Amino acid sequence: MSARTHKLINRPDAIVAEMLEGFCAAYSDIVQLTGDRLITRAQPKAQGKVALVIGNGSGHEPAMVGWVGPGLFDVNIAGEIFTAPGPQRIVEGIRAADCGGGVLVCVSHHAGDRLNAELALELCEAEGIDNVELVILYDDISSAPKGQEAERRGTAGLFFVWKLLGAFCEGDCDLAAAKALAEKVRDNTRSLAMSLSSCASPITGEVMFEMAADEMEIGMGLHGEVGMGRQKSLSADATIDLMLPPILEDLPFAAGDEVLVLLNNSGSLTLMELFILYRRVAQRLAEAGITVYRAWLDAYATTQEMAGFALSLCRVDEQLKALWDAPANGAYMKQLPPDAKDS
Amino acid sequence: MSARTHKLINRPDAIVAEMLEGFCAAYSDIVQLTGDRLITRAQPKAQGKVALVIGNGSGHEPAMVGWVGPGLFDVNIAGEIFTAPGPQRIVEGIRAADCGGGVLVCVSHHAGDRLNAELALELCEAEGIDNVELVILYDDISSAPKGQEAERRGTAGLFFVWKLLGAFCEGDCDLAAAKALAEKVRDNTRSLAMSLSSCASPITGEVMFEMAADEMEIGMGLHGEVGMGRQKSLSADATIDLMLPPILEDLPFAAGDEVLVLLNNSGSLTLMELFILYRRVAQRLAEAGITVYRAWLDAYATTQEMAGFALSLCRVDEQLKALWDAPANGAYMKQLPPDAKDS
Amino acid sequence: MHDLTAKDLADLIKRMAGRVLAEREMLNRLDAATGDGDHGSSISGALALAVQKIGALAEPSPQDIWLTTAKALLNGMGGASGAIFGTFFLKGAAKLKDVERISQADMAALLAAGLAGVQARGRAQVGDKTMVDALAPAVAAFAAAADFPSAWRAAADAAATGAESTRDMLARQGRAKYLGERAIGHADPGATTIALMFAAAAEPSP
Amino acid sequence: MHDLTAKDLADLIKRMAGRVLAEREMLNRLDAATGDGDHGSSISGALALAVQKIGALAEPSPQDIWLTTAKALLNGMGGASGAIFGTFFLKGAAKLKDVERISQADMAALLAAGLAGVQARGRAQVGDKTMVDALAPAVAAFAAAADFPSAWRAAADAAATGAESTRDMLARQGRAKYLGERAIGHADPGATTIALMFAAAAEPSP
Ligand SMILES: Nc1ncnc2c1ncn2[C@@H]1O[C@H](COP(=O)(O)OP(=O)(O)O)[C@@H](O)[C@H]1O
Ligand SMILES: Nc1ncnc2c1ncn2[C@@H]1O[C@H](COP(=O)(O)OP(=O)(O)O)[C@@H](O)[C@H]1O
Ligand SMILES: [Mg+2]
Ligand SMILES: [Mg+2]
Ligand SMILES: [Mg+2]
Ligand SMILES: [Mg+2]
Repeated sequence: MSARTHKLINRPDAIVAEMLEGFCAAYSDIVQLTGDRLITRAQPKAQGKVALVIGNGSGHEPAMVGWVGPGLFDVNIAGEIFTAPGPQRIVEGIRAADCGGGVLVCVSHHAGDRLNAELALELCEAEGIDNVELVILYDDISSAPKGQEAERRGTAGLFFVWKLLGAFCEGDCDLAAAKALAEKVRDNTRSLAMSLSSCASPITGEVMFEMAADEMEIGMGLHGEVGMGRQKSLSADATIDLMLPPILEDLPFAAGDEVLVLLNNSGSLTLMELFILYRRVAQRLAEAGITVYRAWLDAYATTQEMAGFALSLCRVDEQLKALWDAPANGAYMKQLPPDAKDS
Repeated sequence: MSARTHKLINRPDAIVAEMLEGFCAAYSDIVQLTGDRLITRAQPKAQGKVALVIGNGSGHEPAMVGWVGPGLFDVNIAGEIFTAPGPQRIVEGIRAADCGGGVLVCVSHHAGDRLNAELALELCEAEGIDNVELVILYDDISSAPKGQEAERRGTAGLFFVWKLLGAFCEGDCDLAAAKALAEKVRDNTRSLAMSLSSCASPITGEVMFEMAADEMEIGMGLHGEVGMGRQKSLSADATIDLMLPPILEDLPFAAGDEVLVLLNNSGSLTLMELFILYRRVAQRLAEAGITVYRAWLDAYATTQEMAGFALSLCRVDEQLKALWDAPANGAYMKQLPPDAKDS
Repeated sequence: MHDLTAKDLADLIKRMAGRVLAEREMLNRLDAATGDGDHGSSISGALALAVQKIGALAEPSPQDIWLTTAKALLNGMGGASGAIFGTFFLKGAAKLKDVERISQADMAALLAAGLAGVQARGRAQVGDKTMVDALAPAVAAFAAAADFPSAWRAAADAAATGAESTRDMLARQGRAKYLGERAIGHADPGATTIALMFAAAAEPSP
Repeated sequence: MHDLTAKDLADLIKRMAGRVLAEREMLNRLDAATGDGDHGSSISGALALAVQKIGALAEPSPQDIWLTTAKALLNGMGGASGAIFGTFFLKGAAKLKDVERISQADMAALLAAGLAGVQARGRAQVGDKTMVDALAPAVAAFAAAADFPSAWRAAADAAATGAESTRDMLARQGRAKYLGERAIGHADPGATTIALMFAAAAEPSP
């Protein structure tokens, strides 16, 4: 089974510039394109609040451009395809985001993202920009064993952090509290991904890696990183029965817990499949005595048209539930204020 | 280029039942599953309002299950894969939706949808259910020539009707006014689709139709219906340059017009591509003196993992702009109330 | 042959359902070439549902048989073809109010009403590559025949010829219409079903 | 050979950039086997940017040359490799404050500071299948040599051997780490780039 090789682009070296131009033109009520490929809010946050910044490689849309807006990020620094932006651009993003309450730089743990963010913080220090903090986030249980959580990669479960942290930073909090909240959500989140297919690199048009039509891989990363090995494809229920137990054991999630659930489509999986997969997740969680507070099935972090998904769970308490329910208005993440929902 | 053949399902004959179960479990704050595969609102509309019903074949998710909720549909009747539901089920949907203000049955023009809705209305008459109207909606300029608009198929442009009509029916209007509003939006909407790939039938696992890796087809319908013929794949800009002019000429859209724009992903196109395509749409519309009020780039009506898109334009006036901005809370269509957007 | 009773009609539907079920895969393959590959499964499923529903009726009238079949097709099949095949029985059922025994002339009128309903609803003409290409000649041949057995036989032959004629047509209704030239060379599955149903009707009742 | 001036350093970067550019496609192919196929394009693009930025400097100091190269790599390249290659020059540049002429011992200290920075940042050890496998032996060989020309020569040879040694390694850093066994049999692109850069340094200056 081969991946689609013709992409509707113009020139490989113009992909990022043109896509950001198109995106910001389409959603000019929410975002604007400023400086060197910075996506910032159309209406900045009020003075004195903690601002949230994230840099990441492009090619994972709507991550993270679609998550800039009220209740979410203040600035996103878009890198080249699957390549973290360099430190100088991150510093620019920090400057653009700062509204006097400090800036929290969020990093989804991948080497490039971490190294460049660390360099950016060193530059900030050298340039006298203070009140900037870094938080490293990870959730993928397949990328390092229990006990070595800090070595794990970031994947779709971090969308829980983005949503809850975004809501938290609309309120009155300081930078230390924001960082602590991000870590709290991270430490209550676990994810595992799988894929049925490869995809073509938008730049070269070449298939990123080979995969047989009847194979699947559990634990595959957002760039096709190997996980726990290939195996024959299973049914929806059997796939969940394989993936959910290690997630539950890892935290561990236990009877009586309340959770948020995310099934993230990595590109060309269908909603039909996500719905059928979720049915099994709901059954198994009910059996385990775990209550789902809200579920969330869509394509948030994609790897082009890869056919796969990530299953993420986040254990929540009253504080996190309230943050979940708080409004958000990114181009690709919207949450209505509770009182407007049944208008 | 072959389509993915392994789907994450359990049994072909259980697809629809299982996916509806999973969907309604995931979004139980918005929808519920009642009767024979009826998706209804979790909180019904207030008494006396006009209710909106639509039946359609499954396999196009989030159409239309994701569009049931405040500001949108009251009831969706999900058919088998790519198969309109039968008339008796539509009558049940009408009964479930009725809240005293009459029921408008919306039909996206395809033979199966129209025939079954007509039969349902005959059954309603026979059973003494009155105050029910049918409105047939179409937008695809490739499926019949200008002058024979009523022969055209329904495609992604109808999402303008759903959004605007949904908002309209939250207000105080009667059934005739609702039908007139639907027709007004329809008569100001035009669409054209294209595809780069086929997809596999979720039931048989067979590729629905063959397409070469370097081919595209302009005008392809939501089930792979032939359009204006195959040709070699083009760049993003060249594709828009080919598709936009016939859309503009058909209505015609003219300098000074204000429009809503929708780029609908038919499944496995990437947002990256939609953004790059939109950039060109925005450029060409600006050249033509046409103003974009809002744009909207996402997967609303899909054909499984088909790689293609539809471009839709809707000419708007002050009434339609206000309806566009009104809140909506479907699982896959959310619009924040204007005052909550910059919270 | 005597006039038909409700029991004969129930038997007729059962034979039709059996014959179509036996050819399910062939019909699916025909539909895969010109449509979405489900015709054999959906029509055989809906006819099986009709047989089951009829079996559950206590002392049904002829109208009950025809109406039950109509509803099974309309609701059990869905889509355009459910509406089309269902309408055929629905319109026939309207002719059966208070009728106990059905003569050949009654049956001819029933079939004609069904055909008229199908064409009113689906707008297909002969030559459009649909089930109408088998149904229209079958209904005409049935009416022209002298008695029951020869009427079914003549109708079955006409339906078979009509179904076969769809092979070289360009479709103007149904999903195949969107295939353009690509549909040429394949017989229409709905027309083939009609031919099978009339062939089953022409079999001697067991 | 005399101590190096700012002009010599600018010349050195230019030769490195030229040599890497000449092998761009080879480096892309190496990276395609173990990573995402962009290493040749990104490193050659960033080095070309460095040459251009250096060319635009009026009377640059040695530190300006090294710092400009660092920034071009950090910001023009992005990703983990931009941070790694950029850090190499950034840490070297810190040693060049107020330095006008660079002896072989100065250069050895510069390279050692760069290597230490790379390893502190990227945590790669020799044997992890990264550019460190070429850089570490090159830096050691350079320091052990008697004078400039022989130091560059020794470093170039050591880098080439080091790069070649990565072929049979399992990757423990970089994208190739996620390939597991599949990366074996392919030399590391970053290590190959280091070998090319030292080879360029060892060429006689024109
Ligand atoms: N408008 C119509 N009039 C008459 N027959 C029709 C019409 N549309 C479709 N059909 C018949 O329906 C058949 C297809 O049936 P089926 O495959 O069950 O439905 P679907 O096309 O919805 O999958 C066609 O072969 C054709 O004979
Ligand atoms: N942690 C690290 N330490 C040292 N070198 C590294 C590290 N990570 C990556 N590299 C080097 O970077 C090279 C890949 O560079 P490049 O392809 O430009 O970056 P990317 O992997 O982001 O596409 C690898 O071949 C390796 O030599
Ligand atoms: Mg890269
Ligand atoms: Mg069908
Ligand atoms: Mg069919
Ligand atoms: Mg690379």
